[in-house]
Amino acid sequence: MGVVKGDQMILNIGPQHPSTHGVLRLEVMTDGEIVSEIRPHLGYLHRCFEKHSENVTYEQVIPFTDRCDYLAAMNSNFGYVVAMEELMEIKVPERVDYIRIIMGELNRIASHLLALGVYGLDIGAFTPFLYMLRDRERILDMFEYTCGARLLYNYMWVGGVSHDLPKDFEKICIGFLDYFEPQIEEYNNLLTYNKIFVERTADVGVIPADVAVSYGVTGPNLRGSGVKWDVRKDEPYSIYDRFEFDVPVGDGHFGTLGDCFDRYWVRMLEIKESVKILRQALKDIPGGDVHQMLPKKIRPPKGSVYRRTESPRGDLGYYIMSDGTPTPYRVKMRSPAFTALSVLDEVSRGWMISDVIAILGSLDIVLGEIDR
Amino acid sequence: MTSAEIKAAIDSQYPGTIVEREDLADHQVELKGDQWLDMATFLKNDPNLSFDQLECLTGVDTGEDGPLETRYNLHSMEHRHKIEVVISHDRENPKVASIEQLWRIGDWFERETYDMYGIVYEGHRDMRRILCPDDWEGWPLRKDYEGQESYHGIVVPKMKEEDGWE
Amino acid sequence: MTVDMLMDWFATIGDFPILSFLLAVVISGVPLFLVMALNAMVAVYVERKVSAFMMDRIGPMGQGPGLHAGKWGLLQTAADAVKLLVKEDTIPETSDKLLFKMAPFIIFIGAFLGLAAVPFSSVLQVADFNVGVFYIIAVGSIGVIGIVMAGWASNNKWSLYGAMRSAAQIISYEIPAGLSIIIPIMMAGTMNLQEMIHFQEGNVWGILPNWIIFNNPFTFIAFFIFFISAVAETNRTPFDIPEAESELVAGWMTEYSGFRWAVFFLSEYANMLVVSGLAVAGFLGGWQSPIPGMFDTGAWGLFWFMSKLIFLIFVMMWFRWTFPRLRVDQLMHVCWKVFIPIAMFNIFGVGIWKLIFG
Amino acid sequence: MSKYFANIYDTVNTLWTGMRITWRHMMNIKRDNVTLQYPEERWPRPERNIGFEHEDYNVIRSRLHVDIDDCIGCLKCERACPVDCIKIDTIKAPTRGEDIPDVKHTGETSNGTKKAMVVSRFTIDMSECCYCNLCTYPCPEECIFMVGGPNSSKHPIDYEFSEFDRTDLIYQFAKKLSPEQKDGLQNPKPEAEA
Repeated sequence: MGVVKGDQMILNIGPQHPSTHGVLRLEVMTDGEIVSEIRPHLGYLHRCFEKHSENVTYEQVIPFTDRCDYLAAMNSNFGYVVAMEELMEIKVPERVDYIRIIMGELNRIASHLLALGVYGLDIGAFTPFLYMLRDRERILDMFEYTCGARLLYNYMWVGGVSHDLPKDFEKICIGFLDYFEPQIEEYNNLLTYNKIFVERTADVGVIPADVAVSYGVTGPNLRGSGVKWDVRKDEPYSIYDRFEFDVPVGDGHFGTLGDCFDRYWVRMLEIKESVKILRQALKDIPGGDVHQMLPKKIRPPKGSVYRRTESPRGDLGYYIMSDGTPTPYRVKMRSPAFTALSVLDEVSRGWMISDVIAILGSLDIVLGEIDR
Repeated sequence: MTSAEIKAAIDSQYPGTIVEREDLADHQVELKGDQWLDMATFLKNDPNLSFDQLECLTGVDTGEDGPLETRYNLHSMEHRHKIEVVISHDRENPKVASIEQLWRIGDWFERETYDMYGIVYEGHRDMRRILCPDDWEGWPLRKDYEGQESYHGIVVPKMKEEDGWE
Repeated sequence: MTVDMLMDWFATIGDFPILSFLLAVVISGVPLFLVMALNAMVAVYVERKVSAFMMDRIGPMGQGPGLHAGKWGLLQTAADAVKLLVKEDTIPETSDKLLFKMAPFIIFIGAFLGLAAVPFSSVLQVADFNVGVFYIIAVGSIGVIGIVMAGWASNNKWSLYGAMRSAAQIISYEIPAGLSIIIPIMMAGTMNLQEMIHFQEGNVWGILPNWIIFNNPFTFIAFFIFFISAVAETNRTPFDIPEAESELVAGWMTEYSGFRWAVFFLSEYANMLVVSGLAVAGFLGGWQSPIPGMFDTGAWGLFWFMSKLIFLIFVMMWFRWTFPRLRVDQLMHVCWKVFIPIAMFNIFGVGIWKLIFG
Repeated sequence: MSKYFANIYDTVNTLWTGMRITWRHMMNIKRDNVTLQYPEERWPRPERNIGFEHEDYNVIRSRLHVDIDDCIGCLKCERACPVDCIKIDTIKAPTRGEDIPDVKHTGETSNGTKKAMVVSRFTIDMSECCYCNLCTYPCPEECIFMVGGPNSSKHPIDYEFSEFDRTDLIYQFAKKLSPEQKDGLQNPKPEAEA
């Protein structure tokens, strides 16, 4: 008897599919349930961010950066303003740095909460998702209290922030953290340690460290592969070097190093580290004016800068080129989710369709950022 | 290593490939494009340099008549140093060797730059548009780009034409 | 029993056996259908509320007149039903239209036939077979034909995947379920559900009711194996891989809408009723009161049976809103490498137990 | 073999832990419930100073509003808008700082600035607005703001300005001028001065 070999079937996952986290089309070659190749088709959400940026002024780019990574808009703002300040050689007041870090870390928690919750949803657990969304909602309330918007903030400006913190923000934030920390244990008991969840994620979709580096995978995905690389620690920007925090890396907790569970687990640990940073920042925050360094008209000197920052999804880099006019000559956004998605084909080969969903979810992509 | 040392290392290995340019900063170096694949292999594999991470790949259009450029931001995880490599292309026939097989992320980065600037990366195994549709005309991020007037029968309005607006 | 009773009663009026048989079937079938519909409506409402409460939400609510869904959202399922009935019934252009239209009814028939043998009380049972257990297990497998038909006829890759997964899953899980339900048969020495429930009268060790689940450790394990296999057979989380919404959109139901989809829905909840009914009759003493000798006359039987049934259905919902979903190979792993060996061991154990103690 | 049973024990244990959590939440729904029944209950909206001198501005971004009597037609907000959803036309006023009643033009703003321009059109397309708030900062008279606004002319915060027709989201703030009125402003007749 010869080997039974079926024909390959092409399955289109997306553009309308519950688990593609946006509008992404995956052209999946399958043999039965086994996936042999994946061709991602991007661009359904392409909004010409880079072309648009060349036609507006430097301040007006900031609302557009919000819309790239809409789940971590503060961090998108943060990356842009840090790059701009490096280009213009501005040193912002200390209070601004603290406020930015508080906002950035709060948004990191919010973004990770959504990523973890949606990951549970991809695996089939509905309830943890709603618990996490419930807590994320409280963070969004704090953002609304601070700057008036819940999702797309336009909060950080070159040289400052748009509003000062409200009067009792510190108290509200500490109250939230005290409430939030015990919740992490509940998430763990409900989802993380759940045997079915572990079975679905451990040993699945292993990204070895060298593959991850070669594919430019960054952030929690890279750290899940065991590479201790965090822009906040290794190329500190703003005042991240003043805070004590660990960089959690994957350790093959339930399976192989670099599997889906490690990527999930690193995010869970990072939430705890963010809480740590927040507590330190809220304790030491100095007073002062937040509008002090705002330039009237932004007209950076000729030149270019590439600056990367640590967004919840990884290294968010901005390549900004100035020709001395009030509009940018070139703005390039190197988005972490773009590079993370590119590894999908290599990682998913040989796994089943259900695992592709699990791997895609563990990469935590945001299509707004991939297509820009 | 500092940027000057990296430049010196490149110069000693491939003499005469560094193009002198006034407007580039310290961390940037312009290289001639004809040996780029060899040089990239050297940059990646030399134990003293070992640039194992391609941080970013940017296409730049230097103006209506100027050349196109590709800018590679390289970073070494091991030595924690970085360099930005600039390679100029002829505007009419922009092409350079692909580094897709060295840094795998180059695959999508080069496709994106091809999509936006029309720079052809020779040796790339899958040179297609990535963000724009396959049948899009023109290279959107070039400075002399003119938008299509219609796409598959859908007229692209230049101005807002709504009641009560104009 | 109802059919037999009706036929006996008709026989007193006159001698027309075929007509009286048909009449009896229709008369007892209509309430059965109503039970099914009512069950689906109540279960959908309860499921919405249970899921909402578990997720810190409050589910469907309404506070005033107008377009609200009634007090506490009680009219939500009615609104759902109306919506489903008036929805456009889409049939894909390239589908196999005959099979596509037939599939929901085959699934429905499977669930409906199973319900006929569920002993709601000592008298309320549509048909009292002497092979009741065997019958329910047998007609329970009809549904899978409908599922495969639906998946194939839809001409949709997701549907096909769903159908294939479902066929593999239901056929596999019938084995541990069947092996576990053998244990009550061994204990009671009969396949008749009424006799099986009568066997569970009285109490054991003085305090516990003499239900088969409490009879010995092997029956205790067997109940859980049966119940979990039953959850798998009804395609509910954590075994809902045939319709895994995050993977297969809606599995074999992807192309269905409106009334046909409502029939699927009805059958799913009726299936829950059937398998829970079998579990209650086989392991939890059927309509017997939990306190032996008290509250076991008249309508109490129906009450106890329904409470046990509702509890089991609630547990299924509880599972659904707590657990993630298994992968298809892990599902098979659990079935073939965990449940079947343990179920086999259980049969052996019960046999020994009966030899020694009983 | 022991691994096999350890696995089963692990599964049962972790699943039971999870079930206990959902059970607890179900039982404590009265305390834990986070749902707001929207039309009847509403979330409290934070109101506070945004750092201008006027202390009672609102931080909330809901709908743009223009106090057209205060607008001097400087076009700063139009230039600041990244999505070009503001459109302003102005006509040079015949006399600086004088009221023109028939086009509802007041000569002075509430801050006392004398107006040199008649705003003949001030249109905001709220269907395009991206709520970035950039237009409100450069305004010298603080007459464009997200509703809420200064205490003196406070507007209720408005989130629910949905419309059935998209063109209804284009808000006209200035009085529409007829061609004759426009003509009259552009070429003031000598007898009007007299």
